Amino acid sequence: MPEPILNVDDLVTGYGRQPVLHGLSLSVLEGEALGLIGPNGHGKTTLFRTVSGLNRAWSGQIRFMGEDITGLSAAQIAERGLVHVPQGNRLFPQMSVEDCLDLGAFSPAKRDNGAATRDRVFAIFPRLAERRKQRCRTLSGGERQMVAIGCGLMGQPKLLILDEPTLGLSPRLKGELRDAIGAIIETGVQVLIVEQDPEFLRRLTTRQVYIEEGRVREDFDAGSLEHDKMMEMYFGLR
Amino acid sequence: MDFADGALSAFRAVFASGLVLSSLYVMIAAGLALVWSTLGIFNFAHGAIMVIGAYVAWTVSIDLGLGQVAGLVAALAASALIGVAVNRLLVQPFLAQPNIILITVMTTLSGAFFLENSALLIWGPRIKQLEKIVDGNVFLAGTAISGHEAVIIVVAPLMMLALWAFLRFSWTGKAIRAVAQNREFAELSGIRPERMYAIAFAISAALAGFAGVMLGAIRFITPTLGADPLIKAMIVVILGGLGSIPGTILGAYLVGFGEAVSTYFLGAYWTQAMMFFVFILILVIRPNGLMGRE
Amino acid sequence: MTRTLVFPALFFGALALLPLMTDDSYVRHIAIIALLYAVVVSGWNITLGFGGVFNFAHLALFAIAAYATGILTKTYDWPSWTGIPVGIGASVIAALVVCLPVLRLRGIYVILVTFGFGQLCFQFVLNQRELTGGNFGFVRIPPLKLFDYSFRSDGGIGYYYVALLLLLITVVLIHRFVHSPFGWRVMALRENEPYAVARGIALARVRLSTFAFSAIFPGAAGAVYAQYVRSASPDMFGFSFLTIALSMLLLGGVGTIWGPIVGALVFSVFSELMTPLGPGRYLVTAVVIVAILRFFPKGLSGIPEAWQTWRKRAHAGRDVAPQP
Amino acid sequence: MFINKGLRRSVTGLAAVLAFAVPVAAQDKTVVLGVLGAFAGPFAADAVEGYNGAALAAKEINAAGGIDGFMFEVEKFDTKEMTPDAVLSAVERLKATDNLGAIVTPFGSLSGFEMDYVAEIGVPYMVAANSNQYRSIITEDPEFYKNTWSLAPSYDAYQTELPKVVNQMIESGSFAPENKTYAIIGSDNPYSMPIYEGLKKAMDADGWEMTFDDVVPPVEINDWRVMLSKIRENPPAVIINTEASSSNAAAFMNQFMEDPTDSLLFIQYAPSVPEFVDLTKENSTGVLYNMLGGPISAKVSDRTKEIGEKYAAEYGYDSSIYGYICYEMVYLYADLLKEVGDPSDYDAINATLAETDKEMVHGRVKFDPETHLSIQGDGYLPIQFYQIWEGDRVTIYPPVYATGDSRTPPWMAN
Amino acid sequence: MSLLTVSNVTKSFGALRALRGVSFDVHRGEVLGLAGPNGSGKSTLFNVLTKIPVGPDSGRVVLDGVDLSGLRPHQIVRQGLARIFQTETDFGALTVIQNVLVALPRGIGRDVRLYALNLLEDFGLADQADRPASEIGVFDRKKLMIATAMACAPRVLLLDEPAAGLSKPEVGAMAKLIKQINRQDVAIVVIEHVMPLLLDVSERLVVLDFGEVLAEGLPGEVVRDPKVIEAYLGSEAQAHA
Repeated sequence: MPEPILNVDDLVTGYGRQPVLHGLSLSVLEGEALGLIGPNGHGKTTLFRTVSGLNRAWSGQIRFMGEDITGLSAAQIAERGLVHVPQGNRLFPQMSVEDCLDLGAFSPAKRDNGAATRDRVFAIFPRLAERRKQRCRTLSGGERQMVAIGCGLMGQPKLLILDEPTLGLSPRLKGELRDAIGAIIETGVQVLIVEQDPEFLRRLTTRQVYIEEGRVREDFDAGSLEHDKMMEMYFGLR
Repeated sequence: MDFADGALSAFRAVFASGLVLSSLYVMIAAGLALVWSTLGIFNFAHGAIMVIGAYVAWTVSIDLGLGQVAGLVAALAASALIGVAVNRLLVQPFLAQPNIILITVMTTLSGAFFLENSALLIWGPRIKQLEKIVDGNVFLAGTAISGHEAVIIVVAPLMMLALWAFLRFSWTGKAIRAVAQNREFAELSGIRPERMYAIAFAISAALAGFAGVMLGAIRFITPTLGADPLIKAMIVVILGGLGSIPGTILGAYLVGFGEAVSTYFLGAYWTQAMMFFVFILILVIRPNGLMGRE
Repeated sequence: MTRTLVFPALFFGALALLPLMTDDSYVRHIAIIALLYAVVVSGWNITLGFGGVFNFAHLALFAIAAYATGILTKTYDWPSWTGIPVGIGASVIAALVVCLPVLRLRGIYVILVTFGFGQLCFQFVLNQRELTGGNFGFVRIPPLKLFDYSFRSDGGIGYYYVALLLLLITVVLIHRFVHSPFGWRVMALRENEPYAVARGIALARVRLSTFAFSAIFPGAAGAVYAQYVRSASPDMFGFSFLTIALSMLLLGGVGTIWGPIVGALVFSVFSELMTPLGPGRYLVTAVVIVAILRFFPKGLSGIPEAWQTWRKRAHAGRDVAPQP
Repeated sequence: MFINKGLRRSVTGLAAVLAFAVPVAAQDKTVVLGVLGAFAGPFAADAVEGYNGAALAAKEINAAGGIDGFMFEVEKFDTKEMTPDAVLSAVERLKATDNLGAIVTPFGSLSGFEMDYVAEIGVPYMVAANSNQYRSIITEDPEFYKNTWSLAPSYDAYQTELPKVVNQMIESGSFAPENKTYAIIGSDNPYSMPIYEGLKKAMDADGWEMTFDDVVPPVEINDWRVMLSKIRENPPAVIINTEASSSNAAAFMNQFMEDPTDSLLFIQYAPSVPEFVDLTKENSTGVLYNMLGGPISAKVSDRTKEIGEKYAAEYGYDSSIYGYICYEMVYLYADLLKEVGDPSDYDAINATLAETDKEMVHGRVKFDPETHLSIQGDGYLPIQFYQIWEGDRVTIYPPVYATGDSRTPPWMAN
Repeated sequence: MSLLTVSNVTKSFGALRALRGVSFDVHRGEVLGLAGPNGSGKSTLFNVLTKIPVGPDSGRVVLDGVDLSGLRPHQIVRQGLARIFQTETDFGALTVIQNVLVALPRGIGRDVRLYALNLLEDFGLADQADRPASEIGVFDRKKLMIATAMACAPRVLLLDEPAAGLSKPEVGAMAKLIKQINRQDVAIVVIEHVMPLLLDVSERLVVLDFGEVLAEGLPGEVVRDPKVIEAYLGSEAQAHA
């Protein structure tokens, strides 16, 4: 069994005094693409924020590539190659696409490869190359999402965390984005994705995890996330 | 005297006066605008940092007799250091609190009192005086102004330009703006917000120190030297609007020329009250300033 | 109910007896000023603490009341007992004027506009020298007189009881406010403005009423202040006066009935004790304010709570969830 | 009346704590001289120099064995932010001070309102400024304010003497105006406004015609050019500026010199501040100013020379007017104490003080019983006119104290 | 019989067109479900209807014959349109009962406290009436938010994800609560991602997608509408259906 690249062990955290994650454990194994699914408000985003250092863990441990990263700052974690693309893609609204991408490679070690990485991002998202001088706040939702993912790639991640990348996108854009993420996975970047759309996950990820009430409820093997199962989870219909 | 000629010379004087005042305000407001427009922190200690800058320059250049350049360098270094301390002690510890706005108003006000009275304890209440950078007069549009003021007229916009370019093109400048626009996304990009705050405050304070040195040669240096300029700078940056360096420049020139024009037509007597009135009016009509954004 | 009355009764009882303990006029003077400050700061607490509005015009209201009282009772010969109503009237009207722009603004802009209002008043006082005495101040305001009793006689003891009575009324009014539907609406707006509006609370009306209510206290205190020190000065619009009052408020703790009062009394005594330090006392004050904000964000009135939390944590070990 | 013992203890405890703020006077034969003033903030320099002057005099007197065994101790009574309550707190501290002999101060407040309270204490109270305010209060009831005396004279002469000096310059040939016109700038504060209005009246009465008239607010003024351009539209023979702030006045001086008109320039009082010359350098050569209640020039007065030198030796810089006057106040008090013998007998000391007739650093001090101000005029406290020349302050009027002749300002030379 | 009529409501934020001509009716006494994927404009619709913070760019909202366009937000509430927010919202410093009391309109009668207690009783919160709202549990805070909305005496109640973050038993309790409120002649519009709840309580369902009404009808039919399944599960999903 290969060594997990990310290992979350018995994680408890929340907001104020209100716990959201009640001892969640989860691993991303070497080489796999993991999808998370589950109802709103049950801790998926909180999990990501804690893993990437935005939230503090109350207890439990997070290990990334064998190193304990619990309690490190977000910037330190990003430097280690664990890059989180948050939900909502507000980005840096007043900055140009180009600047925004450049900042994704802020740490000096990554700056040197910045130009090359940027070319790769533009290859994946040709539309961004056209809009490179445009301010982020003037972009459409799909374009912003591309910039957000692009920024994540600029950080030269080993593991890329994507939080609902298709939120509010049209089916056509969703498809485009899915292909792009597929291309990213093919370049050897591992991903951890939260998504409402099970079809999307099934196409991209090798394993899916169902999270409810701050715990992992069910673990599905690749491809076993069946339509009927989803219909049940979503609509309560069989 | 010919009326047209009189009107022309008056126009020239208003122009020269407006330009001198605006440049003065640009210089004073530059540093304040940096932390205000990027980090959204209103530093009430800005005026007091100016004072320290002026005094340090006086100690080094006049008291110790090491010359103007050494004085300026020392002033910039000392004020930058104070800027870092202000950030470390008066801003950073409170960033997580929900009513950060009120708290930083209070802590920076406290900082202002601390610095002002430290200056009083260290340098005493007697007024001090710095050498002008350039002696003699220069003619501007037919009106004479002092060489020192001419330097300010030239340097102040350059300073703003440099500040703008720094924020626009340098890695650090972009990172500072990034932290301001979306702190979490910046952190996820590997930017350390505390460091950016420290740098922004250091630069801002150094600019205040510079303004203090320039002002200290045309006004007397006293521990309360910074109070009036702070209020002017406040008006300028608010007029300019949050998130906008060009707005600050516009604000400074509007206030400066507005003051000159108002002095000509309304007289000096009502000009000050007018300024506050217009200030409040603009805030009510455009809360985010003339060029401000959400 | 009786238990809750014990502390106030002791507090006011002790203060009522203070003049019997000592006839030292210095102590009495400090006490009068401290009591008046307590009234002013308690009033500020209504907008800033309970209302959550960063109203920096509050001290300007105090100054306006002092000037209005002085001008009407001296220049226009109004009887001195009209001082308090005049002060309250002037203060309330000014508060309503300040509140109008505030209705449209948020955050730091509220601070700046309200501060700007104070500066505008300051400019006005300077410009209207004939009326206000300009930057030297307005002097020889007639002292308070009721029937034939001048409050200056008997070493000014009358002022002490007037100030104490004002504070008592302040506490009673604010206590009623905190326990009234009006008070709850004010606090609801502070807690969550959109939610409050979504529950049918009329933002503009409640804000205007809050400002008007809070203005009563600096109005009354400003009038008594003017009649006691018999002078009003433009410094009352300045930064340092504002900072002193704000320090008292933050020191005591905003949003509580007793916090501002404790803050005002403690700060007054504290700052008087530090007089021998000269300018150094500002250094100490600045450090203390920042330290209080840092370690006791709820002020002195938050210390018992902070102490309990600390003890709980010490006992419970790591059971208490950390706060982000 | 029943009073809980613990309560009483805590209250007396509070009183003791409060009393702690008041420095405890040591020996019996100490006389405390209080300096009332704001030792921080914009007026700190005045208070500190008043204190320095008084402390210097006390040190000398003590070194010489004191007065009948009484040793002087000079103490600060800080009026802090100068808000009325802070001033009153300082007055209350004075009142609670043991062995308080007198108050010697530049000024206790800008408005003089503290007099009412000081009068109730009865302690001798000597001030060195703000004559208008003190006079307006005292004249209402001179008997009530029997302890308050001003070593500064009435400022009325500021309103009247200028035309005489200008005429004297015309006679002596140092000033040859083309016409009798003048421009005047007022500063909107209660000190400057009467002077500004008085000067207008005096100039008009002397046949001068006004070409320009404006009033500036009492704030920082960084730019006078608009106003100067208006003045230049119709250049007057004399320009009068009553701006009280020396920093503002220096800016005016410099900006006037950028393009001077063929006018005599008179700036009321502000150029007397020593640093004015630092800020204006050679620009100030030729400017006229005047001063009431200031020390006679050291060139003609040994007293001024002596005090000035001692002060500079002690503190390392030149004294301003308040250092000199507060120094003299302490010596005046020493005289009174010698005569009366008992520092606690305020009435006797006040009565003796009222009779003062003494030659001091700024002239002969004798009080006007109606206003309690020092009498102004020739033979008493003179109004002195100076002309700055290459950094030197040349007294040009009155002739008795003159240290040089008036000269044509350099910008008017041709 | 339409109580609330929403006609052709639009709203844009800059370039983003969040609502593109939304029209539907809410009938007297019904529970209308409002579904749609994340970002489809459901919450925006609630914001616009209640003008918190601002009303629609265009379109009309009529409540029981009264056009709401001229009313201010707090007047709309008093007119009978109350809403809850997506996250638990309360006046934390106030006690539970004070949370209710501030929402009560004037003229309820003399004993407002009793009235409020009765209301809390309905929500099972009466025993916590005097605790600060910040100290009660998540589910209770959610119920309190609905109780305060009920205190406004609404005729139409807008519920934004009442079950978000709740456990399964709590979701069941919430469904009961919604039905119970509905029985008091209050029409309800409910946004919910927890589909079982939505299907359980709604009599009709409106599905939004990209700011437009995608489908409208009986719940059982609407969720089998291929367009709806596609919007939820992605384009490939319909092949399985």
